[in-house]
Amino acid sequence: MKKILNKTDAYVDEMLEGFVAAHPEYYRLHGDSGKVIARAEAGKQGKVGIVTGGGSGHLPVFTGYVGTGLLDACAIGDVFASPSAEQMADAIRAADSGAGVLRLYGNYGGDVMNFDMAGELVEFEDITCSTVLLADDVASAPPEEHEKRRGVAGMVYAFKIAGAAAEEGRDLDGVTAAAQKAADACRSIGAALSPCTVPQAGKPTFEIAEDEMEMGMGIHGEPGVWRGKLRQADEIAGEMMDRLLDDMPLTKGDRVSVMVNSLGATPPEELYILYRIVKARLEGLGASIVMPLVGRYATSMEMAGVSFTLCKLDEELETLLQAPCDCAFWRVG
Amino acid sequence: MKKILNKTDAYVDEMLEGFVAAHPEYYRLHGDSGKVIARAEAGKQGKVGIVTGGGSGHLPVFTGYVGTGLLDACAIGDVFASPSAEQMADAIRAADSGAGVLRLYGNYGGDVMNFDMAGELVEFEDITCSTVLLADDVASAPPEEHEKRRGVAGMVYAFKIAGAAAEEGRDLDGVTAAAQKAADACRSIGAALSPCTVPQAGKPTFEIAEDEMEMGMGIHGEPGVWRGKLRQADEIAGEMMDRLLDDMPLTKGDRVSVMVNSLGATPPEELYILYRIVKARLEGLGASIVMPLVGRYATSMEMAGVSFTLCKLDEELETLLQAPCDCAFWRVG
Amino acid sequence: MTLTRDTLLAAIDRIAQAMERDFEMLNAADGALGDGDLGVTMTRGMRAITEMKDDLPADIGMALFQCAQAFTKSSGSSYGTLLATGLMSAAKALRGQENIASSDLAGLIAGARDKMQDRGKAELGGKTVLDSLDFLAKALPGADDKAAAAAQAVDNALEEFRDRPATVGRARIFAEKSVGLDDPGMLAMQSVVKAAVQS
Amino acid sequence: MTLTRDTLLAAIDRIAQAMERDFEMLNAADGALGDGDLGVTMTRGMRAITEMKDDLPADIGMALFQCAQAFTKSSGSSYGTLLATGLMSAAKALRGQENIASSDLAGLIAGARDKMQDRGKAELGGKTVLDSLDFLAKALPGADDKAAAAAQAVDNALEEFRDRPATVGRARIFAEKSVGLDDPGMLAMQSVVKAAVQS
Ligand SMILES: Nc1ncnc2c1ncn2[C@@H]1O[C@H](COP(=O)(O)OP(=O)(O)O)[C@@H](O)[C@H]1O
Ligand SMILES: Nc1ncnc2c1ncn2[C@@H]1O[C@H](COP(=O)(O)OP(=O)(O)O)[C@@H](O)[C@H]1O
Ligand SMILES: [Mg+2]
Ligand SMILES: [Mg+2]
Ligand SMILES: [Mg+2]
Ligand SMILES: [Mg+2]
Repeated sequence: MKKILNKTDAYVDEMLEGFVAAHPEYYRLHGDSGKVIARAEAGKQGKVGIVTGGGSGHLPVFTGYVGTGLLDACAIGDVFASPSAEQMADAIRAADSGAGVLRLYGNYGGDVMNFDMAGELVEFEDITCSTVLLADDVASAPPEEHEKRRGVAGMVYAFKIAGAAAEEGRDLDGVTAAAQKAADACRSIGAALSPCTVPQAGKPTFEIAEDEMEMGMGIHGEPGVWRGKLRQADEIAGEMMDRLLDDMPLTKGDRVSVMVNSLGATPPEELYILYRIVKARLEGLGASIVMPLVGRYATSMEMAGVSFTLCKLDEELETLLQAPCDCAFWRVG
Repeated sequence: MKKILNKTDAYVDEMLEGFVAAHPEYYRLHGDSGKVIARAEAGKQGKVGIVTGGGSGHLPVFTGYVGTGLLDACAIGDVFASPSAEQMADAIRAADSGAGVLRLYGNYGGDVMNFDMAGELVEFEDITCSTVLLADDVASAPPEEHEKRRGVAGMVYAFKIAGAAAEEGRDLDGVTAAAQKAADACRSIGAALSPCTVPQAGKPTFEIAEDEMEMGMGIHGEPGVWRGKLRQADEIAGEMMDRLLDDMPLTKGDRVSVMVNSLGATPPEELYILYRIVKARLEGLGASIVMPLVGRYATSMEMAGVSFTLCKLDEELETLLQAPCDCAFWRVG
Repeated sequence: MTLTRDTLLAAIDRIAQAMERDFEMLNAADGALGDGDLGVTMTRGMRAITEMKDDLPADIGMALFQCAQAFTKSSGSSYGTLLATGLMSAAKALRGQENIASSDLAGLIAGARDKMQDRGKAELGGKTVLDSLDFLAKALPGADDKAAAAAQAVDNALEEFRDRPATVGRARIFAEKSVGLDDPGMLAMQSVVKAAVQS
Repeated sequence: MTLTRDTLLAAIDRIAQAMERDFEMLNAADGALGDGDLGVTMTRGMRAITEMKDDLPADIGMALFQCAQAFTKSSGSSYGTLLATGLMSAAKALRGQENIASSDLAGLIAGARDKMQDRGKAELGGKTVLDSLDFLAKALPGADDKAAAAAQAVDNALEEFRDRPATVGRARIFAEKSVGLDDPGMLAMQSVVKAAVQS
């Protein structure tokens, strides 16, 4: 897959330059690392701050979700690489308005170590931090070891729900609890058809034959649970739903939001074909679908493939999910 | 490029089934061809209707832009193929609430013939129609023959502006005039890096080497103005701006909206890299950028590439562009 | 020789087969300067006609009318719409008849050509399917062996226009590049006519 | 033998070269079960150090501190963060000194290993870079030829763990598949150590 870029080393800086230039009403660069994005207008004083961070190449994840009712700031790494602890500390500073800051991010080694270090740095500045890790990818560890799972598209639900809780004026414990509840309520699985190319590596993250797909693949090309012949849409959707529902059974009367997400190149047309099956499966169980999200919410640049995320809702989560939010990529209410 | 689908013949029907299932608050199927989409809630009685139509595979174009402040109905063809005259007539019927209907669509032979036939059909039902053709692709004919040009992403501006004029309560002549003014104010150019595959054809629309790009290529893979080595982002953006500005010079004090659009697979990261140059060029001329649109507004499934559209604004167009609109893919205000 | 519902049914089969055979060729010819879908259009259209052909009435006008309807519903491409327009024109002229005299063929084709010209707003001589029809309409009246004359006419049309620039449709954007290339619509008409007259 | 700023500068050059050479190998090793970026991490880190190396002070603690800073700023990958954590640990111990006695090396490496273990919360014996450091720390004290012993230690660590399952990082998700595969972080440490001790 070909890319439009200048020097590979400048990819992220130039991307962010264009990003804030295109959406000045939503985003601004904070600090001088050039890699921390904060809301154009800071959240209310005394509001709990929410930060995230992670590698570039997943837009709208991570930094796209900085916005009202969502995140306050984001530290941005190179493509698929964790930002540094110093950048994360800067993001925490940008998000803080005295009520503490929730670190809400995906469970990846580099991010965990660096957010831990960042927390140690800002402790000296009397900023209290809490942590919620997203670990929603069912393909990445069995249920007994669910805390080892990778974080993928489920983070969008966690951003939304935690963001609404913070906007509502809850304290750090309250926002953290809501975020943890959202994180616990999400299950995701992905299927990849083609790789993407990290600009600096210059070649695809993996190789896969023209007639093959991989089930359960990670958003950085981490291996999945099987690789085999490309199947028909209905079969793919069926297996993905099986794997999610095995992990988190749903039954009559349950309320659930579902995301059918393109990993990048896969067009919305194909997502709609898949959504037919997702909807039929959930309704077949007697569950009600709340606010289905079909589109590009968490990507890997030009990777072809999809992910499904289920977010099982109770009344609190449903209210928070449907509360207003606004960023350049997503608006509710 | 691999696709997720079932039977190729069912691609469009299944896509539309999922489309209305995912967004019932915005869209509904109208009539029994299964290929006409109308607003979930019809526009105000006595409002001028706006219909469009064209091939599938361009989401959000065409049918995604059915919504408040935008279109009333859309006839949907097979992938990259014009819908039939009968479907267009159905769309016109869905859009009519007594004040006449504007047919607003891209300048392609099949669409023109079929919309003409559709107009003849509904004439018997006393529905008055007007027509505005989008012909914004500067690569497809020289300025002297601009009326022969293909319609591409500029149609998004025309939908928005005409939609706002209709929502405001203008009559058919007024809406048609606003749409024509918008169509005349738009210039677009595209550059493709990779083809896409029409499901029924089963192979890519064209072939292009791993290190090549094509400037001026059409959204169905129609040839462009040159094919050569893939260049750096800044050079590509520079040439695209040159070609647009040659065709429609801008000068100090001009107000212009600009769209930096992905043809599908190209991720937003790359669009932001390009937008730096677009912005610098326009501001360098002393023009002011109004509501830049950076994202996926008009695509060709999984084609990699970008298009730029300039829409030069006067006071009327600017007001209409910034009026509220709402559909599943775009919201203003 | 007169043409009846049976002749029509047999011709439909042959044309449908020819379109399957020429699928890639027509897509490729159209793809050179256009969007590469002509093979798709023709196979879809002929499949749609094949599906309903057993229900075609003996009234040859009605039968052609129903063929035109089936073809247009299957796609709205330029070529499909033009073909259907041409069929409709013949259908109107033949309404109520159960057969077509071979001496009427030239007039029916000329009529189709004219209606298609109205619909597509293109000139004759523009290197399109219209020119193939024009050659057909002019070659048939004087010919004894109508089948051979028709096959010759579609070949001649291609020959005559190959080195002229396209002036219509997507290809006219690349008028210079089109010199030396056959017009895809004329190629499709060559296949259709040769399949139709073969027996 | 003692190590000074000059020894450090020369080692930096050799390590930087080795990382450029091993770029694809490390990406591939990491890509087998992880995200395939270890070569990117190492070349970026060493380029960042190379760029500022002329400004390194004679104080070897400060010099290592600045190297660690440069490396972390260049990326936040697991490996980069762990390496920088290890360098910081050594930097703290060496602050104010202008050279390192070769007899202190084992202790510095053991200290780095422990701090890296705190940071990454992984066990020793888990088939990670920690085990390479552990082998180094244990091999050096008794050895006369420290360079040869170090090179041997990183080889031995790889040998010892190759057929065990990964328990840490991205690769532990595929513990069974990892049996027989070298841990990419241990491979990187092998390259680093061999380049460092070469002369
Ligand atoms: N306006 C027109 N008048 C006559 N023939 C036309 C016209 N437009 C297209 N054609 C014929 O149709 C052929 C292309 O058909 P098709 O592939 O269906 O077009 P498109 O894909 O652009 O809708 C051309 O080769 C030409 O023979
Ligand atoms: N928590 C940890 N503790 C010790 N070593 C680790 C840890 N996590 C990763 N490693 C080491 O780092 C290597 C992977 O580094 P890297 O590619 O930077 O990881 P990632 O890309 O997942 O951030 C592993 O092979 C292992 O040796
Ligand atoms: Mg990594
Ligand atoms: Mg076409
Ligand atoms: Mg065509
Ligand atoms: Mg890695």
